[in-house]
Amino acid sequence: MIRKWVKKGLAASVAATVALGISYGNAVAADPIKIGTFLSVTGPASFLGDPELKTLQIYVDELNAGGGVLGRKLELVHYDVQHDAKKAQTAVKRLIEDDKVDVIIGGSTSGQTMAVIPLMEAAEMPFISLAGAVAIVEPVKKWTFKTPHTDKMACAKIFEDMNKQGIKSIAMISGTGGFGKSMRGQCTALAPAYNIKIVADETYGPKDTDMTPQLTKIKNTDGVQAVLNPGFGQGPAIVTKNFGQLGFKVPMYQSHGVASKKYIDLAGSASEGVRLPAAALLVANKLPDNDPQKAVLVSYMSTYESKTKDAVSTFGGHAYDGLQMVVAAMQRAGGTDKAKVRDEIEKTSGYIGTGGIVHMSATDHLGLDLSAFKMLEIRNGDWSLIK
Amino acid sequence: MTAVLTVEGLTKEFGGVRAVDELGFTISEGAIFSIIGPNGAGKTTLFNLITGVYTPTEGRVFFGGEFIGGKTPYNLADMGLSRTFQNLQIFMNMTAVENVMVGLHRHLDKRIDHALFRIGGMARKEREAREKAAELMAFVGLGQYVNHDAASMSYGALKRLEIARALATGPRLLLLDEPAAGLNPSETGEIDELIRKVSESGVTVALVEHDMHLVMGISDHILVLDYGRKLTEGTAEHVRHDPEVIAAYLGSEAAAVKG
Amino acid sequence: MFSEFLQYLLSGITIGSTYGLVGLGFFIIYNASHVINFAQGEFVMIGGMGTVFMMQAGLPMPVAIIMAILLTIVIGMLLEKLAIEPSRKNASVVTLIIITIGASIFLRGLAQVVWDKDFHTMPAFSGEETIHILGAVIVPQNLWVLGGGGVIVLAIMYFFGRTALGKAMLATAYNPLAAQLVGINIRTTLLWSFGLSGLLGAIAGILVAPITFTSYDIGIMLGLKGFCAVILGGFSHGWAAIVGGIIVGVAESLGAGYISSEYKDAIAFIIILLVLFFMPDGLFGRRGTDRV
Amino acid sequence: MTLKHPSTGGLLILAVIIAILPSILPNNFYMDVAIRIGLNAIVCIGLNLLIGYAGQISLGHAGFVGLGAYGSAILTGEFGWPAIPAMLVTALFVALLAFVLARPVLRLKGHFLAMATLGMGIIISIVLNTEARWTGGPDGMAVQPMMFFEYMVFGEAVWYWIVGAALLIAVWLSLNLIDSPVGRALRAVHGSEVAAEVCGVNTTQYKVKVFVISAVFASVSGSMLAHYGAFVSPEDASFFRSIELVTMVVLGGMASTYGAVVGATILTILPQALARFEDLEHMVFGLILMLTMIFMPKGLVPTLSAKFRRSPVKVEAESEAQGGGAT
Repeated sequence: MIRKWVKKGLAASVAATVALGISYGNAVAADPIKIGTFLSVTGPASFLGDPELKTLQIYVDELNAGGGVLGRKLELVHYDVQHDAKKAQTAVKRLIEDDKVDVIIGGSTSGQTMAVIPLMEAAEMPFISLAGAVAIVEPVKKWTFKTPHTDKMACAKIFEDMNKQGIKSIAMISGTGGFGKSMRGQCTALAPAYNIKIVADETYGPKDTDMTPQLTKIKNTDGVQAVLNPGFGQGPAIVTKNFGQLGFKVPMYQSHGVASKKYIDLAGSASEGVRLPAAALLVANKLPDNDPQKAVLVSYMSTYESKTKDAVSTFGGHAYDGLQMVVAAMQRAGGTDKAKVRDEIEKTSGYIGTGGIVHMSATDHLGLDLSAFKMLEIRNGDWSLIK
Repeated sequence: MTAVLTVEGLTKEFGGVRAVDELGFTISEGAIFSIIGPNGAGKTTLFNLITGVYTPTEGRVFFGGEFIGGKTPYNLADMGLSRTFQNLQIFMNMTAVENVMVGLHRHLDKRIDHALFRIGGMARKEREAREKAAELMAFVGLGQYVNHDAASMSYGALKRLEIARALATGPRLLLLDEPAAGLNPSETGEIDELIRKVSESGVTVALVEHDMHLVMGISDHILVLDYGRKLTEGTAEHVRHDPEVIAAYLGSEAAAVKG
Repeated sequence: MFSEFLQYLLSGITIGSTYGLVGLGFFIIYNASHVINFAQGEFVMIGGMGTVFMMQAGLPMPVAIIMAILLTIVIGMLLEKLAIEPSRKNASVVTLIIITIGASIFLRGLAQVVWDKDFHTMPAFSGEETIHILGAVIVPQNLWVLGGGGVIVLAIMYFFGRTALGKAMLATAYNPLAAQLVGINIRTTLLWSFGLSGLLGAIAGILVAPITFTSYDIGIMLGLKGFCAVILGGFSHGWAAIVGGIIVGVAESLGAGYISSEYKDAIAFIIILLVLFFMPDGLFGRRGTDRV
Repeated sequence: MTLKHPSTGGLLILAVIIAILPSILPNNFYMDVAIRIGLNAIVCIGLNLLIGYAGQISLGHAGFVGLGAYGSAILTGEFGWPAIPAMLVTALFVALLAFVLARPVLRLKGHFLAMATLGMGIIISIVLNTEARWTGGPDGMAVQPMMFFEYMVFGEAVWYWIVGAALLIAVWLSLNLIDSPVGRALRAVHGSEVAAEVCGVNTTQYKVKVFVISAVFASVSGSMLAHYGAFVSPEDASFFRSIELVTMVVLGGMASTYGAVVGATILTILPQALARFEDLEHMVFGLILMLTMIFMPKGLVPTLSAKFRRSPVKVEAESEAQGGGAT
């Protein structure tokens, strides 16, 4: 039923487009391959969308400079969707219906991604999401893939490390933004499996400027052996600062949501000793030379940093991985036929990216395991690898 | 003659100042009753107290024999008490005829479902209301302005529009707050005629007015206020010769000249 | 536990004085023009972001601070000159509210383009060494905020009570026509009130930037909370805005500590609704009378 | 009903535009934008009754849109209700809530009213963000498609007609209301509250009524939005959305039903037109808000229609023909 409607709509719109000639972009001799993207370039999640878009732009240019893909140029079509799921829906319709893109990479936040998945599935559009939530790929949706590690994996990685340290009871303080809220849920669900008890569970709003009250409450809770702060943006930096001011004696764990240099800048000296799981990208130069990822990471990092003058973050890396996997899939498929490209993305195996080594399958549209995450600690204002 | 309105010991204080001070009087059915007094004598405050816009500090007001303390202006409108304002309170966001139709409000179909779906004979009722309002406009001499925007009308026309609107509520007692203020002599003459016409139609009229010529000519009964107190009351003849009234007026005029 | 309570209280007072300072900006413009300036939060943002970017450009901190304050004053005056003055004559309250909301969105958009979308921090004025008080802790910057707030309130009280311009502002608000008749230049007075409000906003933004960070959109929440502060305190006294802000801040902090941190932001607005419903002139307001 | 409705002409033109638009729009993306215009316009028509006609500002109406959207989402999703009853019950709940809030809120004036409605909207949005058990929290939640007996209402082509019809009904209801004793009472509240009272209008009661009506318009639009997008998120109820809605009303024209439609149209298309200059979107949006209010505080439609008015005689003839409808 759904498909029938969509097909009818598609047929009608194609006919109308031909008749009226209002389609976007002119038909040139060798049509470019159109890569659609919708990201949170402005608004509260812009620290995700901004590096993601820059990365896509840099590498699309680079691929074009090298002759394009399958002899065709790449064209990046982008819409900013801020922090709004409705805008994401409209942008995706525009990409599919109006721009007629061949593949879509995007969705900086989980909310946006979840809102557009039905559209992608109905339009049979290969889609690589750049958002974290595990719900995007569990259960598997035929046309939807993602590159970032899930929040569930982050919880697992953190709990693993806590187990090693003998930490049994922890306090959580989570942002109420989508990321923090989702990860809080995952960690709460996963904690018993690692024999960890959450004895205090506080939250803070995305625009809060003082988390001292919540942390005071945590500090006065008995038996807290560590504090975990799922969240992204400036919130975790303020939590870290307040945490330092209150003179906690226990370790603090952050999530992969703060995996950018900005966090250390904002939190300042209070961030010393903070632990977090993150992709190896942040410590690219500190990896042993025999690490299979090292070459890719160093290359991406130096390209990104020299072109943008910004510090590299793992978020841009997710976009890089998405683009590379799509391009590889198109090359294997020998064209841009959507079904074939989708099949080839699903067959991605052994792809070495910034997030880890990817092995996709029909039952796993992420293809990363816990080994993709490294446990980092902040020492002397920089990331360092914990063995 | 029956009393339409009776006021007993009415007092209103604003931050310790008595704007109206233990005032008592009666307005008889069918009369043209004028209230005069120097500026600040408490005339408009008195109107606001009678119509429920202000709550009295002390005292009681009876309308048609019924105690009306605590009643809202719209309750009083339903009971047949209507008024105009010293500073025009015209609905500038409407046409002239619509202003008058608001005056008809309490006689109209107020059901919201009838309004939304235009059922229950709403279209017919509306047409009738419009005709009734247009008649009232003709009555006050604004027949040619029916579909004009209120905002585009002259001050003199708006004064009469307000009277038409007040009449539309179907009042027993109509309070006019300075109906001739700001009008030229010929317009004042027209207002004079209009007030007489209203009175003849069976509506009791009470007015606050500064134009002594108008007041003296038209009034059956005059109440003189000074500093919120009753100075005197009676016929025009009586008031004209009251030494206290003369003193108060001369005093205030002398003060005005000096100031 | 007392130290816990004290900590909530201290946190609340600090963050609350920020709200109060923003509220004071609302208070000044309102008292001069009866306009609620929804762009007040953006003044706070411009103060903080301005300082950060001028420091990045290499200016020493004191110079950067002064430049940022001047910039905010100018922007405040431009807002008055270009947007408020042309429409003040016959604009309704709704119109003026929407103009200032438009200005706030515009300034935010401008900051995002001219500066950037990142969060920035600023060095604390006198170090980060924590101070312990009966088991609770604060940082020196908190004292700067409190002290700054106190000094500003005194200055504002002096300004409105003792200076010609201050009295002119009050007179203009009370009765513009009469003010004009006694020779007060209303246009200039309004211009200065926006400038003064910009000054206050900028100072607030600079004082809190080391604690709360700053970014192009930090003004939204601060602006709303500042509005809460001034509504709570009422528009009659300058100090009431600060007290209102502290009440909002402490209520939030205690609410987050003892009730639910998730509903912390809602607490401020629930208080405001209750105050508006039951004492619409604010806690310390004088009741006005409608004239008919 | 047989009588000529004062604004049949405008309604007919709108119907014709709605009827021919799909054959002009090249694809479903444009249809999507058209549907969103319709949904926004429905909220704006209700909001315009409150702001434009009754003169009472609300900076929290997105809250009611959000409640409508989430109400439908939860009743159909969690409780398996059919969509139509869910929509109606949600609207009833929103009406009740609005009714309870209206009395204390609308006693306030000016800035205080702005603050109270703003606070109300923000509290609603915080609740939607926080009660993740029911609302999915900040990431939002998927919504069941609307089922009409056996038939699944899905896709732009169907929704276009549903929203188009709903818009026509909303315009019709609004025009009817304005041109009735109730509508005049509302306008009288705006014109002069004290004069309205003296004319026998219970102003508080009418303010409450219009607040409830506008909340119901918002709720119904929200319900449709939820089913159409198959997704709800708290942004639908955010403070910024409320501002956007008010902007649509004032840009199109206060106290003009068609103005609300025009305002919704412009401000829904604008972000799409500016899509390639995302950084400028906020600046342009803010600038439009300021410039409109400074140079034509009455909004586009009333300002332009005043421009087109010629001699007073002509006006009379015209307004006679239109029955002197909306001003």
